[in-house]
Amino acid sequence: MEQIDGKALILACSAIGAGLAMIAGIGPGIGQGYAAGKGAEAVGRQPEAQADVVRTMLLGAAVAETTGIYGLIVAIILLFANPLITRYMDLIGQ
Amino acid sequence: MEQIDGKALILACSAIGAGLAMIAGIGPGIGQGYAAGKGAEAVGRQPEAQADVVRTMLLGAAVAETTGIYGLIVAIILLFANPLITRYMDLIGQ
Amino acid sequence: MEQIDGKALILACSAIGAGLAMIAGIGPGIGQGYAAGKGAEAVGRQPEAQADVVRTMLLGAAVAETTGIYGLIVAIILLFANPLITRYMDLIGQ
Amino acid sequence: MEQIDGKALILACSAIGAGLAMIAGIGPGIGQGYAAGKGAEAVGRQPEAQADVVRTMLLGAAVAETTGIYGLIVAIILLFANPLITRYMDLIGQ
Amino acid sequence: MEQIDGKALILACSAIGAGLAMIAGIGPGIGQGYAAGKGAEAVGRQPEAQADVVRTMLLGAAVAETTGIYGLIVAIILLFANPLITRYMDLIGQ
Amino acid sequence: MEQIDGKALILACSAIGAGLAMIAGIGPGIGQGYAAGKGAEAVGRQPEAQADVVRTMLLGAAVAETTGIYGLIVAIILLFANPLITRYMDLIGQ
Amino acid sequence: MEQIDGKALILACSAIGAGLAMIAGIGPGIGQGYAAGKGAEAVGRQPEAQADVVRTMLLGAAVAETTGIYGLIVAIILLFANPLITRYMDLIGQ
Amino acid sequence: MEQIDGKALILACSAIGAGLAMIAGIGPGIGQGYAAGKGAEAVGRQPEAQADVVRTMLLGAAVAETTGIYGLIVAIILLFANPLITRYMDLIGQ
Amino acid sequence: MEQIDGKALILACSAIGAGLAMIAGIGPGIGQGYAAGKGAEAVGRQPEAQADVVRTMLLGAAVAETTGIYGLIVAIILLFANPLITRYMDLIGQ
Amino acid sequence: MDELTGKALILGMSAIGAGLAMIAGIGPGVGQGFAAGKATEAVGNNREHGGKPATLVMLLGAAVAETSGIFSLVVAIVMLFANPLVTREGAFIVLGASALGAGLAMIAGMGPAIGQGYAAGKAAEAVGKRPKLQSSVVRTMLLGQAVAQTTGIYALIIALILLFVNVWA
Ligand code: NA
Ligand code: NA
Ligand code: NA
Ligand code: NA
Ligand code: NA
Ligand code: NA
Ligand code: NA
Ligand code: NA
Ligand code: NA
Ligand code: NA
Repeated sequence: MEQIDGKALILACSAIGAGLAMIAGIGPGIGQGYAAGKGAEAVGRQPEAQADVVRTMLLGAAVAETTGIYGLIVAIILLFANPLITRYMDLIGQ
Repeated sequence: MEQIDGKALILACSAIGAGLAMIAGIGPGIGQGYAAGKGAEAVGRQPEAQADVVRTMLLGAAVAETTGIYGLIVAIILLFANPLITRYMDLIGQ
Repeated sequence: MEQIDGKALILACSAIGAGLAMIAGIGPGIGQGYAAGKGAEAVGRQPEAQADVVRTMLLGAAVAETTGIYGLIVAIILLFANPLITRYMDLIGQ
Repeated sequence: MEQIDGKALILACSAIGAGLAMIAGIGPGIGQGYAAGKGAEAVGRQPEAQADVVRTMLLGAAVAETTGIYGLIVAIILLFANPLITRYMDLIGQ
Repeated sequence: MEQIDGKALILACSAIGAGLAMIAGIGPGIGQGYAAGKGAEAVGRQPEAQADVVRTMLLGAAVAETTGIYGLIVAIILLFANPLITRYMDLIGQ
Repeated sequence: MEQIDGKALILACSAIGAGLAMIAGIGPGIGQGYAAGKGAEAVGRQPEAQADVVRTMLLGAAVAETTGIYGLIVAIILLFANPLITRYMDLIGQ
Repeated sequence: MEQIDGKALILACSAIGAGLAMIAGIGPGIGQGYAAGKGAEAVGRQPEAQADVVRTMLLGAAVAETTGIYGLIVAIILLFANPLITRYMDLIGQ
Repeated sequence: MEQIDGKALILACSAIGAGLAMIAGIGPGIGQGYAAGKGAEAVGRQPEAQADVVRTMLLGAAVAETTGIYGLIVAIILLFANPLITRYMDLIGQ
Repeated sequence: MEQIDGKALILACSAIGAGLAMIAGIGPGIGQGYAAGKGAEAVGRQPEAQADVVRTMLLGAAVAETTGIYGLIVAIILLFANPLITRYMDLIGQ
Repeated sequence: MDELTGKALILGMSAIGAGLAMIAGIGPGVGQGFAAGKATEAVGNNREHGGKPATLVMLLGAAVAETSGIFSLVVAIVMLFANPLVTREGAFIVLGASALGAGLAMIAGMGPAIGQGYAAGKAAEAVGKRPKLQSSVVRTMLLGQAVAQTTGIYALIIALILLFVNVWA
């Protein structure tokens, strides 16, 4: 008879943690979309300033991306380099 | 008598993790819709700038899509290339 | 006596994962509704630009739909082509 | 003594999954309400454009409805044509 | 000694699923309230267009109600015509 | 020794379902508050249109109340006329 | 040895249900605050209409309060007049 | 060996319920902050109306506070005057 | 037979906690995106003020980033320097 | 479950509670971002006279909006590094649930932070337009922000009670 062990519990909860971390992506999606809308509006009004508008929009959007990237990084750590299971294996001496 | 084992728990929680990761899609949906609305407004006001407006809108929307794609990628990894179950099989020596 | 087994747990959690994935649909609903409102406003102001306004609105809304579709695809994969249960059957050698 | 079995767990979690999928309906509700408000405003300002405004509002609202429909479809699949329990019955050979 | 059985689990989770489905009602509440505010504003500005404004507001609000109704229908199905428990009784041959 | 039975589980989850259903009330609260704000603004601008503005605001707010009422009805059904426990008592023949 | 019984489970989940029901209070808080802001703005612009503005603001805010009250009532019912535990005591014949 | 007993379960879920009830505080925080912003804006536009503006802002903010107070009251009841545990002690005759 | 032990429980919950902490990233994503949009708009209107506009946008965005960083720090502490498991090892004298 | 496993449950729930508390960070992010956008707009519109005052008001208002994020970070750090629940007498399930409840309560801080950030942005806008009215605008902003803070304070109090006070002794 094989039962659930500690290793499985940690890895299973890591799957949930990775999914939760991705929810951060809601923010950049909303914010960058707002920037896209304002950028389109500004380009419509001042087409001659298009290069400046788009550059500012992209710079601001890059800044807004960071927390989405943080979430992705934490998810990737949980999925591929899980330090929690490594710690557990150390602790139980395997 | 067959019971729940560690493999099943990891795969089951991966299904939940995949579902959670998709929630990130709320963000791009709102943001790109905002951009669509502002783009439609700008095109109505300056039809002569339509090409510039639409290009800026689509560029900004592409930037806003990324975190939704991140969520999709994490879900696909959990569903099809689950590294957590691979790690578990290694750890239990199967 | 019949008990819960690993297969049932994976399939049960897939039902929850499918439901969670659909929550992404909040985003396109809000965003496209915003675009609809801005489109209606623009058509009221510049009825002569109606074709351009509606085309831009629909183009932008199509872009905003994608993450809702991603959620639907993940839900359909979990419901109909569940790769997690396939993986499990492989792992337990059935 | 009768206990919880795998079939019951899958069907129970399908009830929760169906409820979760309906949450997508938040989006179209907000978005279409926004369109309704903008449509009412536009009709008040340009009553002569009422037909065009209302047509654009309804077209945009129809687009915004889709992800709510997706959620409803997933819920109905879980409630009435549950493919997960069918898969389970196949797997356990009943 | 009486224990929890599969029937109870399905019906218990149906209560939670019904509650979750009602959360969809957030959307129409926000959206229709927005329409109400815009309608009141428009009536204040163009009292002579009151009939048109209110008709458009109510038409748009009716469209925005649908996903709230979907949630209510799913909850009522879970509470009163629960097809999941019917399926379960068929499967266990009772 | 007395244990948890199916009846208790259904009634316990009904309490949670009732609480979840009330969350729908977020929507009307936000929406009607928006209408209140727009109504106050419109009355300040056109005091002579006060009657029309307030009537439209209240009509729209009544429409926005419905999904909050749906949530309340589902909660009351779960608390006072619980059809799930009735179904269970029928099924177990008590 | 004392274990968890059905009565405790129902009362415990009633505490969670009561807490969930209060979350509805997010809505009136946001909505009434919006009304407060618009009221302050309108009073600043038309101090002579202050009485009308404040009356409309408070009327609208009263309407927006209802779903928060519904949540409070459901919580109070769960805490003080719990009909679920009464039903349970009837069902188990105590 | 310490086991979970009925009292502990009720108190544990009361702690969670108290935490959930506080989440209502999101609403007044957002709403009153909106009012603060509109108040600051109005004072900047019509400094001579400052007293009226601030009074209206504070009146509206007081109204917006109520549902946050409701949440606090429910949490305090759960923590300090828990009627659920009283009911339980009555029911088990202690 | 190896069962779940306390160490595994703590590390598993740490994975979920890390995922939850990342959700904070929604906020900076929305806020910084708003700033990006306003920056693009301002640059379009006053291209001569571009340097000042961008500097203010970046300064404000830096302020808005902090809570996303806090969430990341808590997640990293949970993943890599988990003080909870250290405390537990102290408590159990290992 | 033995006592040590009970302590593990408390520490595990503390990990989740710490994560929940951090969710409040959504608020400052949204609010301060709004303030940043409004200050950016003000700098563009009135660079000569309004830009600097608007930026200063934005920073002041954003500092107020940061408090909820700081409160949550402190509560999370207490749970992670100086956990008072794990050494307390009592049923472990109640103590574990108290960690969860404390984390949930802190989420309320999101609201005040969003609202205060909005106020900061509107005040920055107003000061950018009419720098001479800075003192009355800022005073109104701070008054409104103080009112908006209350539910965040309520939540902090409930969280601290759950963490430090043995109400069910
Ligand atoms: Na960022
Ligand atoms: Na992005
Ligand atoms: Na998209
Ligand atoms: Na759609
Ligand atoms: Na609809
Ligand atoms: Na409605
Ligand atoms: Na109401
Ligand atoms: Na209130
Ligand atoms: Na910050
Ligand atoms: Na307050």
